[in-house]
Amino acid sequence: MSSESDGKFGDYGGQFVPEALMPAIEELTDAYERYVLDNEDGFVDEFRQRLGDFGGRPTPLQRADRLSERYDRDVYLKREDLLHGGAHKLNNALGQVLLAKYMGKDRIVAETGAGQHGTATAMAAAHLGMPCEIYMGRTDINRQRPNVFRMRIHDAEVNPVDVGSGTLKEAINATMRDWATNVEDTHYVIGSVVGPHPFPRMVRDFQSIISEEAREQIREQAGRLPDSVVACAGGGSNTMGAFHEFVGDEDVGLVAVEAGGSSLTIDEEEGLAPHSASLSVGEEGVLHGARTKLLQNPDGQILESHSVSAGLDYSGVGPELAHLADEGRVRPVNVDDDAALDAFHRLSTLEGIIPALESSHALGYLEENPEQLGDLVVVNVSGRGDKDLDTVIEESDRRDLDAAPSMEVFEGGE
Amino acid sequence: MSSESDGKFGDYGGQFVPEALMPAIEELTDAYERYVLDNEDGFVDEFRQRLGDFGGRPTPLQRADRLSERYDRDVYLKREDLLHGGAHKLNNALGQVLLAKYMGKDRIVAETGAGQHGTATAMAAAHLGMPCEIYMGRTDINRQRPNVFRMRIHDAEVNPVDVGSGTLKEAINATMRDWATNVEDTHYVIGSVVGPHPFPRMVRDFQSIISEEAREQIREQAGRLPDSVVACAGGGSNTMGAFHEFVGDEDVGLVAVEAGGSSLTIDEEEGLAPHSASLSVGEEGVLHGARTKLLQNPDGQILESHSVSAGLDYSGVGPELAHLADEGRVRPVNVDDDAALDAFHRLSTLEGIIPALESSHALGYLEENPEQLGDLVVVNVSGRGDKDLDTVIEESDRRDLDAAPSMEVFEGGE
Amino acid sequence: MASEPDPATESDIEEAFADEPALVSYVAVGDPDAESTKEYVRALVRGGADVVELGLPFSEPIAEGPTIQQAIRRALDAGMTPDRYFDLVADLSGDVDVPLVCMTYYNLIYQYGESEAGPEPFVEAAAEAGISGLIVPDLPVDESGPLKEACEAHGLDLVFIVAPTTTDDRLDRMLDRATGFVYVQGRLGTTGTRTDVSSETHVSLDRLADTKLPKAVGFGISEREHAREIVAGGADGVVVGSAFVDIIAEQSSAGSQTQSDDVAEQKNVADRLEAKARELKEGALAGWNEVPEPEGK
Amino acid sequence: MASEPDPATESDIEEAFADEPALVSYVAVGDPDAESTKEYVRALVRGGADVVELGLPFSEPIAEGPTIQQAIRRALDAGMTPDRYFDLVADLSGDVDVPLVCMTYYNLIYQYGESEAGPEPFVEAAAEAGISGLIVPDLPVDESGPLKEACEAHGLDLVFIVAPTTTDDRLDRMLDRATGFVYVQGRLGTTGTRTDVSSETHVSLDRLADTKLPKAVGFGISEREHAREIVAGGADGVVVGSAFVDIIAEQSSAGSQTQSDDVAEQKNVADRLEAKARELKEGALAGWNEVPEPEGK
Ligand SMILES: Cc1ncc(COP(=O)(O)O)c(C=O)c1O
Ligand SMILES: Cc1ncc(COP(=O)(O)O)c(C=O)c1O
Repeated sequence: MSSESDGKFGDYGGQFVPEALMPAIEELTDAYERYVLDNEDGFVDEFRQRLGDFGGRPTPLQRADRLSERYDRDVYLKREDLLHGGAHKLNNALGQVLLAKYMGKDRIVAETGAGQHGTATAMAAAHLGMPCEIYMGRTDINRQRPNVFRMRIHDAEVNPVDVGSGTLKEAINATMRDWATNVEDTHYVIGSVVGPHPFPRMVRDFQSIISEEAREQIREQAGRLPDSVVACAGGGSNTMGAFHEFVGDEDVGLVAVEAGGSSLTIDEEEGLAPHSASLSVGEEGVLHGARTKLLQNPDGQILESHSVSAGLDYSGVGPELAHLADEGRVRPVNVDDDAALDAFHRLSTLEGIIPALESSHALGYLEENPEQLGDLVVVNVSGRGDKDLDTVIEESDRRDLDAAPSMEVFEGGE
Repeated sequence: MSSESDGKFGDYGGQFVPEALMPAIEELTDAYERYVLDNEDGFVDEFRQRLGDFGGRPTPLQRADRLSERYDRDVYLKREDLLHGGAHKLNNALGQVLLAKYMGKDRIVAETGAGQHGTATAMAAAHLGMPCEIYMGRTDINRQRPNVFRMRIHDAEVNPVDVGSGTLKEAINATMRDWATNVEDTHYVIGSVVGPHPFPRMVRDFQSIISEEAREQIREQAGRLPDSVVACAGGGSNTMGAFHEFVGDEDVGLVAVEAGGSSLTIDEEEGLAPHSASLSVGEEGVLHGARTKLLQNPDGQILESHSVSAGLDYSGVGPELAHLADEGRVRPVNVDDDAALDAFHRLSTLEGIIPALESSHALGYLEENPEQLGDLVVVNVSGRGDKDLDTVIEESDRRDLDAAPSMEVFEGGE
Repeated sequence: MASEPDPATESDIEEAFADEPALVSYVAVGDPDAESTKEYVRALVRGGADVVELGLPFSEPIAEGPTIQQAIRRALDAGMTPDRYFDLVADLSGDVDVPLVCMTYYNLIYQYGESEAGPEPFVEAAAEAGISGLIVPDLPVDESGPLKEACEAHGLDLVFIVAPTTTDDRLDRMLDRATGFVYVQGRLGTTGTRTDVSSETHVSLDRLADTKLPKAVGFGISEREHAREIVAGGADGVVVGSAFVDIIAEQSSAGSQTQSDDVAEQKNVADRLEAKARELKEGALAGWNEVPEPEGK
Repeated sequence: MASEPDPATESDIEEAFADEPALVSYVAVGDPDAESTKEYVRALVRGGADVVELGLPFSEPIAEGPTIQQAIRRALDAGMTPDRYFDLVADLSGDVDVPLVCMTYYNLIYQYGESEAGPEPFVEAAAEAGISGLIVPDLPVDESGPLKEACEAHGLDLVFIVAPTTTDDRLDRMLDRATGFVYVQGRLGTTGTRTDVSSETHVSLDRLADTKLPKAVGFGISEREHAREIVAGGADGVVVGSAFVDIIAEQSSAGSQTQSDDVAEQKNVADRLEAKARELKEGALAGWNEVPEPEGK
């Protein structure tokens, strides 16, 4: 493992941002060290308490009886879908908005892709009385309407980003620009373990409550540590959250499941990758403030990624994950759109839990390679899939998936 | 208090069902007594454990800082919105589906209005591997699409009920008929503290985990019992769940907030009540298996109720609540559609919690009459409002509510 | 068959079963309007109905299948109320000389008249109008105490429904209180026409072999052949509702243009009802002839 | 004003500021196509540009406002790549005799050439093509070590941007490494034209009063008056980008029909660019004349 004090993870990480932001980033680094690492003014205590009372932590670690039977091994689900807002995203959003408050900031901006981080930030901001603006690509706005409604209901401004493909990448660019303009009173609540130092480390620390709980829960429930922990990886915040406390447990396999999309190939002509498997097939580069693994063409232009799951649809990945993958500590794998959709239906019908399409990728890997995971497996269900119902119904229909129930109950309707 | 052993609460309750169902009801009564009351075969232990691991219990009791400030008293929220599925409904659905399993039944039917009970039942049935059919009025199907999708995603059949107003009342009738046809292998999972004995008592017992937790939590957090507990009342299951363990604490006020709809008057010509305040203004009668307070005309024909909140839109109320109201132990009040919508927006923007429209009625009462509630108030947030977003946006717009954020972000969209 | 009745206490309903198998026919009163109902009841009686069940429509008919649910909805939409019902019954009871049985749900009985008075005012009004007995599908025997008392006070029979699921224990309790006839629910489920006779029917009839009261089987009977088979199996009669209501429903859904059309249509429906009643009555008689004469008869 | 340069080490960029206030002009290379860019650069130089910043388009230009974002998008869509960029620069550097500065984002620098080789291959290619310096808006001084080394090896200046938020501490670190000129970010935010000169500009210039390197102010300058005010306030030059890109954008959005139209349009745009450059240069000179002659000048 590399030393972390310089904001690097091996060669990855760093602070590649406009100078205008650097003082804010230094201020944030200082605040991170004082409040988050040293619990100054009881920050961590307040954070933990709000995560409990407001967020609903601890989330359960549930033995999935029917999956366990299906795969003939013990499968446990870490139920981040039960967190307030419906995804692990609140762990981070609440931490950062609270930190912004401790820092005396009086405005929050954030980017969002699937809308989960935007919703979590809007919730946290409403909870703590912070004005909040969310940048969101136009395409994402149109495919994630319920989350847009939720942000607005929490009285967050939603700023549509009309350039490029109108997805997460553009939203991050736009938020960076806002931050660069309003840096003095504004904190940028980044949504994953990406961006310049201290974000990757700070977001990981806020999210590592997942593995802190899960490690204790599995020891209590199964009497030992798991053989593997499986989590989906977009930017990698639920991944690092689920892995962090296990990194030192060398016998615990850590499996990061990326979105295989429709194929792992790349269309260089169009600048498109029909997947978002940056950890598996990306190349080192600098994006959004950090050196990490990216989907890019040989010139270094960033490719549009693609996944049926909006929350995984990102061309980069957190630098720490890139480092852990290079070191062999984390195993990057991927699951394609079809398998993720199947897994969505499987968990819904077998366990009575509708997983987020993001989380369905982790579950899809379990279906495809159970024997790679040992006898005792923890899968992180990073969020609930209510937000994905329309997409899943449409995509399942288009693909004629066997696992998908018919929706004809509406057909007789008005 | 009346003795409960005969299935009556004072004059209320009883078993007014077709003879064909009576043996099933006797069998259920027996099973209720053995499994639920006497914990035979460890039923209660398994139930509690699944409520924890699968359901996410305990739910937090959260001090609402900004509401407390607004009302100048200590306001605590019981966060049933964080329960798996997004409402208190799972407490009951899981209990009943599990009981059906202990009884050797192999099919589940249920009615649903807002879709919350149907969803909870579909989830519990999927979780426990029970085939499941849900009856739902056509009107409700059309106004609660996301919940219909969720039921289907859990592979429950959704049977549209096309008669009458196509709402909860008709769905209950249809489910009763199904049960009467398939009574031997089927259990009817009724969704509230209504219906023939033992349902009102059994559902209350499953739901009373709410007050069991809340009572302990408030003592721990505030050091004493609350001055009042406030809950919305449709059928009354979250109400009785939130009240039950406090009934013996005579200094704790119990306030049941009904849907005042658009007005408390009644249109006898049309057979319509533009509200569903059966506890406040209903008359004793027999509906769906029990004697209780009802909205009816002088002949005894049941009136269509109305509320902006589908989950409160029911012409009856649980017999135990009717009895407790007559005894003066529970205070029935009501809050109209506008005030509920306002409260929905208020909690969303002030506390970062989107409440169900049902729960918004309880919060609306807090706004209108805080001084009636003493210094320490517990409000039961029975569910989350994600399911209500479309309705709320539409209704807020129609009424030009000040509290409602504008949704124009979509207007520039494709 | 019903065993020898005790003439001192035998009700007119029991009497209707005395000589031959009875056809008990049901219509929803007020479907599609009060005048038509009277016409139809007369037609049923002409066709051979021995007892007429007059359904007093309730907004939540949980024991009915779609056919009768819709009939009830039509009747309510056309304005039927308990008071109008009693007026109509009073008219009819002068007209036809078969016993009239009121079939309705408990809430209407419970609400009638002074509040807090319980079921008595309803029973009194029913008796005055000429009703001979009551069937209340959502009132199981255990809840029937107050109604039973009122019925006794006013000389009305209280008919109970025996379901295929009814336990022996419950059967005993019911037979303790039942008068008039025993309504044998031929199958699980709700009312509505079916295409066969359920095997459950035969089981139920066997269980009731020793019962003194006449036994009529209902739920799903719509054809001559059903009636024959059921009576041959030991029933004292058949209860038929949906088969008649179906005929009435066809008319209402056709929708007439003029008043003279209306009258013609009413006549047409009445004729078909009469023919249907005759068919079923004949079926019952045919079944009756197949039964070996029991001892004591 | 820039203090007396040391002739032995002074770069051609520094020289461009030596005699009078410099106009540093920016265009996105390849917007709308390579040929036009050359034409436009020549026009800017004719108009008085002393230094030309040639933007190498990167897909994620996080420091740019909407105007330059769109220019970059157009250039990428038209097929601009680093290799084509260097070809174009090589052509131009024979043509115009002002220093050419490459402005781009770090990932393109990092990826160029052999993998694992770091920024060196890019710097080498840039130097060969005739680039005099680099501006990399997403490379703060603390991450600039490897690039600085490569620049030194190949005789390129590395220009740093001083923001209104830059702390004294950071300023010291930057000035330690900076060569060519100091790019003073006139206001917070991204590039783009504005209607006034920010008060932050004056604060920044005051902080840099003792700096040896020339100071050019950018971000938001689009008019003669801005340039005048800024130079009068102590700057050695102005950096103007969006005001030029706006002119180019109008052409591309107009959309021409024929090739001769194209040529005419290109000429028209070139003329307007030249005029705009002249206006700004004149503004700068006017400001220069207002400045009291400092000691040592
Ligand atoms: C439920 C859920 N899981 C996973 C992700 C992917 O993000 P990360 O990889 O940072 O956990 C998202 C992003 O929106 C999400 O909503
Ligand atoms: C969130 C929520 N609260 C309350 C209710 C009303 O039901 P009850 O009064 O039985 O709690 C419903 C019914 O759907 C509901 O969904």
